[in-house]
Amino acid sequence: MTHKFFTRLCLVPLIAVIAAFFVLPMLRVIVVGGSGDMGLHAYAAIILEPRFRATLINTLVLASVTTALSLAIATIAGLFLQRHRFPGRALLVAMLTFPLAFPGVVVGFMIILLAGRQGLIGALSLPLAGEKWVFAYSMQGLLLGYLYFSIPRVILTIMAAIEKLDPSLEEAARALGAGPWAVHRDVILPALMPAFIASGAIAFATAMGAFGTAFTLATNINVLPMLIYTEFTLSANIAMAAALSVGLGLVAWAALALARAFSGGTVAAAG
Amino acid sequence: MTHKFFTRLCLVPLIAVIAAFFVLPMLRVIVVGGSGDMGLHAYAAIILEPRFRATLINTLVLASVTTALSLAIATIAGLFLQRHRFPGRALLVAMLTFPLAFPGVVVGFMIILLAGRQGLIGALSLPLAGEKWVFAYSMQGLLLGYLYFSIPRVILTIMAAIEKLDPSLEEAARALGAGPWAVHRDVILPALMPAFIASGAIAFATAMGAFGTAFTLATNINVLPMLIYTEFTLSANIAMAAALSVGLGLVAWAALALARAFSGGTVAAAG
Amino acid sequence: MNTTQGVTVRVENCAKTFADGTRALDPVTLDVARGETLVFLGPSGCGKTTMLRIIAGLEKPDSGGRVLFNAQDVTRIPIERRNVGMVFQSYALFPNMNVAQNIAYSLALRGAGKAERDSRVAELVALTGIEGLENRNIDQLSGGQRQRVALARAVAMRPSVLLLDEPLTALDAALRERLRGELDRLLRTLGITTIYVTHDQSEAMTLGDRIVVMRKGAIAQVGSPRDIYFKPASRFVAEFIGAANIIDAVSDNGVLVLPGGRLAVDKTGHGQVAAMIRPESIGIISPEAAFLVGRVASVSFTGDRQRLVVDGASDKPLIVDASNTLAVKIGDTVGLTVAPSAIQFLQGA
Amino acid sequence: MNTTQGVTVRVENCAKTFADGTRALDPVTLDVARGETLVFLGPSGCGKTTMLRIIAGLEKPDSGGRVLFNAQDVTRIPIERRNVGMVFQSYALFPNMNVAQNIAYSLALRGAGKAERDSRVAELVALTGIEGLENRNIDQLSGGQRQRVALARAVAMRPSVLLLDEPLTALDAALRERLRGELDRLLRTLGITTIYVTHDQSEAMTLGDRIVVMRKGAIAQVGSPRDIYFKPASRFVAEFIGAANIIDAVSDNGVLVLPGGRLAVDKTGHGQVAAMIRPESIGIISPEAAFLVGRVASVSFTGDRQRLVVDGASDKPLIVDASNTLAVKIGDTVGLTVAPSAIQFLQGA
Repeated sequence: MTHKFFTRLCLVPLIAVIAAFFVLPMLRVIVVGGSGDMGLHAYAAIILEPRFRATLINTLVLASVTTALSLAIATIAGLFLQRHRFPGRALLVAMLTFPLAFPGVVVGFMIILLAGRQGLIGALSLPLAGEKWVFAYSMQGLLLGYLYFSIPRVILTIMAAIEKLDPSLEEAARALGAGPWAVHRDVILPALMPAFIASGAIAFATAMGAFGTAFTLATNINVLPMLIYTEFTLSANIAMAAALSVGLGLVAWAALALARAFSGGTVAAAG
Repeated sequence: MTHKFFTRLCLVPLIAVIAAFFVLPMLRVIVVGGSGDMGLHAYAAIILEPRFRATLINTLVLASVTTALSLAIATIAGLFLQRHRFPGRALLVAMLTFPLAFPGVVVGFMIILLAGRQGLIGALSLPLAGEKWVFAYSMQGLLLGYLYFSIPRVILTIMAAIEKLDPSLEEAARALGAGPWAVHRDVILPALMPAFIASGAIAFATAMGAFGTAFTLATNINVLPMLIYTEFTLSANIAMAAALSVGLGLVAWAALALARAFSGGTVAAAG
Repeated sequence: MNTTQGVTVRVENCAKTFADGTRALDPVTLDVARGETLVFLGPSGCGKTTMLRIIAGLEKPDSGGRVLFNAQDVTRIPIERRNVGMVFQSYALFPNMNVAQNIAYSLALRGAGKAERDSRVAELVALTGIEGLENRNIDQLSGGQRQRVALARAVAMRPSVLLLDEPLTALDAALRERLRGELDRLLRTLGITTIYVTHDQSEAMTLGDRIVVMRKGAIAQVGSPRDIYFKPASRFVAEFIGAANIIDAVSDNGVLVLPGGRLAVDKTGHGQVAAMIRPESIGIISPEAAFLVGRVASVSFTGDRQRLVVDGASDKPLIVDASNTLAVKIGDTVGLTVAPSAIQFLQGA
Repeated sequence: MNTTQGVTVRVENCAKTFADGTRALDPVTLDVARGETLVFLGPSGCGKTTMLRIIAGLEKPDSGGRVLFNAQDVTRIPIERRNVGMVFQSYALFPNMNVAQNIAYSLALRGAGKAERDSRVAELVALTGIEGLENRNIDQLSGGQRQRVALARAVAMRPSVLLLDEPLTALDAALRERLRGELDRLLRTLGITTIYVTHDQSEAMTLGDRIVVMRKGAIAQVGSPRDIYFKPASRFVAEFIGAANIIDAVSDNGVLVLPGGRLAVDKTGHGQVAAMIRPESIGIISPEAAFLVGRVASVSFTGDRQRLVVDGASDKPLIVDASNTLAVKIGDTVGLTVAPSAIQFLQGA
């Protein structure tokens, strides 16, 4: 019995089962999406129906802003952390990874404990600024929550990319006459571009699909995963929920495919 | 102005703000966890209170089983996919990544559409087996949902690890007289151990914290993220919710730290 | 430990075409004697590794091809039952086993007991000079130590044939040179039939009883190191093995007519020829006493010798390896002398 | 394009201790002449790269150390304003720029216009022989092409000093040898003061006007390639540069007394000495005619010569490089002859 034949024999039926396991639920969702009262118009409604469109735009904007801010903050922090050895550095890096351990719903609570009506920020701002800052349930609160779990993901990827940078690239640029700004503009940031795209796309996809945080905070704002939940559970509009799921899935999948193309295969982190 | 001084000047205050941003919410949760009616006993209650302990055990078992099954299935499928080039292979691999694009709440709906009262499986089993199989809201349904988003994560990591294996390792073992079983037992599986630990730990941490799927499916079963949500929102037992969050966070963080130690830094995927 | 279990190897009409239609190897027939060290030498992509993999059993030859060990057809026997020892360029040591476990792996697979394994490991670490490393992990070893472990592991089960695929390429130059000598002694001690693949001609010269020079999937020449060096069959072999001056000139009854004079050769008749002269075969003498003169275009001192480039003597600049004590500088006019026996005429391209 | 803008370089009392207390370099003082090529040669960890980085401005010497270009103190001037051209072992080409953009980067930083940049790029691609590659991406280049682009980029802004850190180490042996010659011609054409770091003694011999042999953070010897090869200052230098037989014996009024006979030397008096003889300086003659005899222990044919190991002549086996045409085999008794001028006495360890 040759090696090839051996492996093939064991695995063909298994692969068939797995494929079915992955394909069936998805096909089912796609079919359900087109089989409600509206038929295939349910898919068009994602964009044509003002309420749905507003939610889609809301979600896209929130995910984009989260991604942009995460990238900016993570790049600056990553460059600093990777270049300086100082007491407490290891602790700081370990701390950055803590938020990854909490489910979105816990992150939501943290934001409530921080910026809610009984929150720390309100308690501090009242004596200092004369008013009680409460923004947990606003777009700002949601953004803060999203940043809380996005930044660590992005920072770890970017720090790894910075570590892999050939230090002689920077030295070569300096030898050629480049000052600090020119070195960053011409050499370091371009070299980090694949890491930016990969980690940015992951942050974007994660933010698009974040349910737990939205569920605890988004009482006034609508984001896609919340809308899907409401349509399915409260409105019992299963077809519309399915159509919205397919739309969300497509956007997130495209972002992840982009990330994968730039990072070489193991990227896998939606919410 | 030297390079070092330049970077230091820009970044020190920024780093301080970021550190505060990461530390404050966590400290707040830890403090809140110990400041309810029970005081610090809230932390002990996670294990001493039967209801909480049962949930903790439930969650740990579910996460462990998900991890073990994901690893087993992903290893077999990964070995097969990485070794064989066949028509439709690229499509199959792309399909495996689809589930990553869906938030947990959508995965929950998929399970309901598949194994719920109106589900595909029930519709198929009624004529075939004489009874309607409905298990969406049971432990099996939850496990199926967890597998649905765990397997792709694990498979991608393991496929990448298999791709990086030096093919001459296998050839060397064969030259020394090792048949198919011995090659796998002595060479291939041991060489994949770091990938197993890394991706298994991620799957475990993700399953521990999965909220969306649990929220849609776990009406009869209690898992930790659901319990935290219920304590916070419905029972308004904020201290207990915080204590439970800290407990969950510690377990998940330990798992992720393990994964990071075995994969070199960029691991970051809780739910 | 003079293990004389070597076999004869015969490769019969073995060609290899890959699934995508690439022809890696034209049909090759070749015999390797018991205990001989045969080296496949050639640039990358010449088919030498494919040849080795066919002998190992890692590739099947196209239909019609056969591999015989001691006249027995092993073509359809998979590598795990061919009893071949193999050393890879990457060494392919098992990182999950320590040095002793790596070396004893083939014995463990054959069900050898602990005592037998231990005594064989002790024998092999002594033979390869890695005593004291038995319990080390692979990642604690230097490149040279890994190479030795790979070799010890490959010969542990007393293979019929030892196959080495560029075993020194991953090492740096100084270590490579040292290990080359050690490997030579070890192969002669073991007496196993050995097939060695390399792209490095010094390695091939030092280790090979015979060398098979390959090019584009075909054999360019088979012969002893001296045959290959002094009597290359073609321009390709002449240029691939060491440095060579190849002079295109007219040979006229025992004299090569050149721009800078003439050279006596062992060749009668008249006609256009390609004559090869090795740089160290050219002597530098006073121009007054010489039949062939040229002008020194460059002098490069490398310690053990000086490499000169001499213009004007031949149709193209001549490379001359001169003694490191010769006083010569750029612009000097020098006389050149070559023994007729050191001039080799090349056939074909 | 004979740019004679080279400067003199003076390293004055430069030592380097790293933050963790490791002493990388003992205090070194050294002068480099205008247009000279100085090679720092030594094993890894000898401090040669630290030396280069101090001259470049990438490391600061310990206090008290100074670096002077044309007698002007540049110790506190950062690398970006020292106007040094630098070539790295990894080449450090910018992957986000094409070949022409890489070469022109220093000119762009200095605000040169497009026409000026284009003409300088055209000049440099011609000089380094990479015409036609201007619009290629870096990942489309071979190792040798990358090396040339790195060199073109480093000299684009006509640097005062050209610093090369193992620029050929990343290439394979054959290419390294070819590029060594090209690099030599190029450096002579440019006429820039050049400081070159390598661990490869052939590279150092070919390229260096002078060689600084380093060991453990200190200078072991400074001299021309011939000085270093023929008159090594120590056992370390003798063994690091090429192959060397070092004989510990008693010298008695012009005669070295050895187990296999005696050797005439240029040394009067009586005493224990360490005498160095290069393998190619030993002649093989008939034992009857010789004052020193030995037995051939091994013969290794490498094409251009045969390396013999001869036992019984000296306190340890002698390495002898003989002509490739000499008929000799293992076990032969041979006579050895060495010119007294080829025997060098070593001081110290």
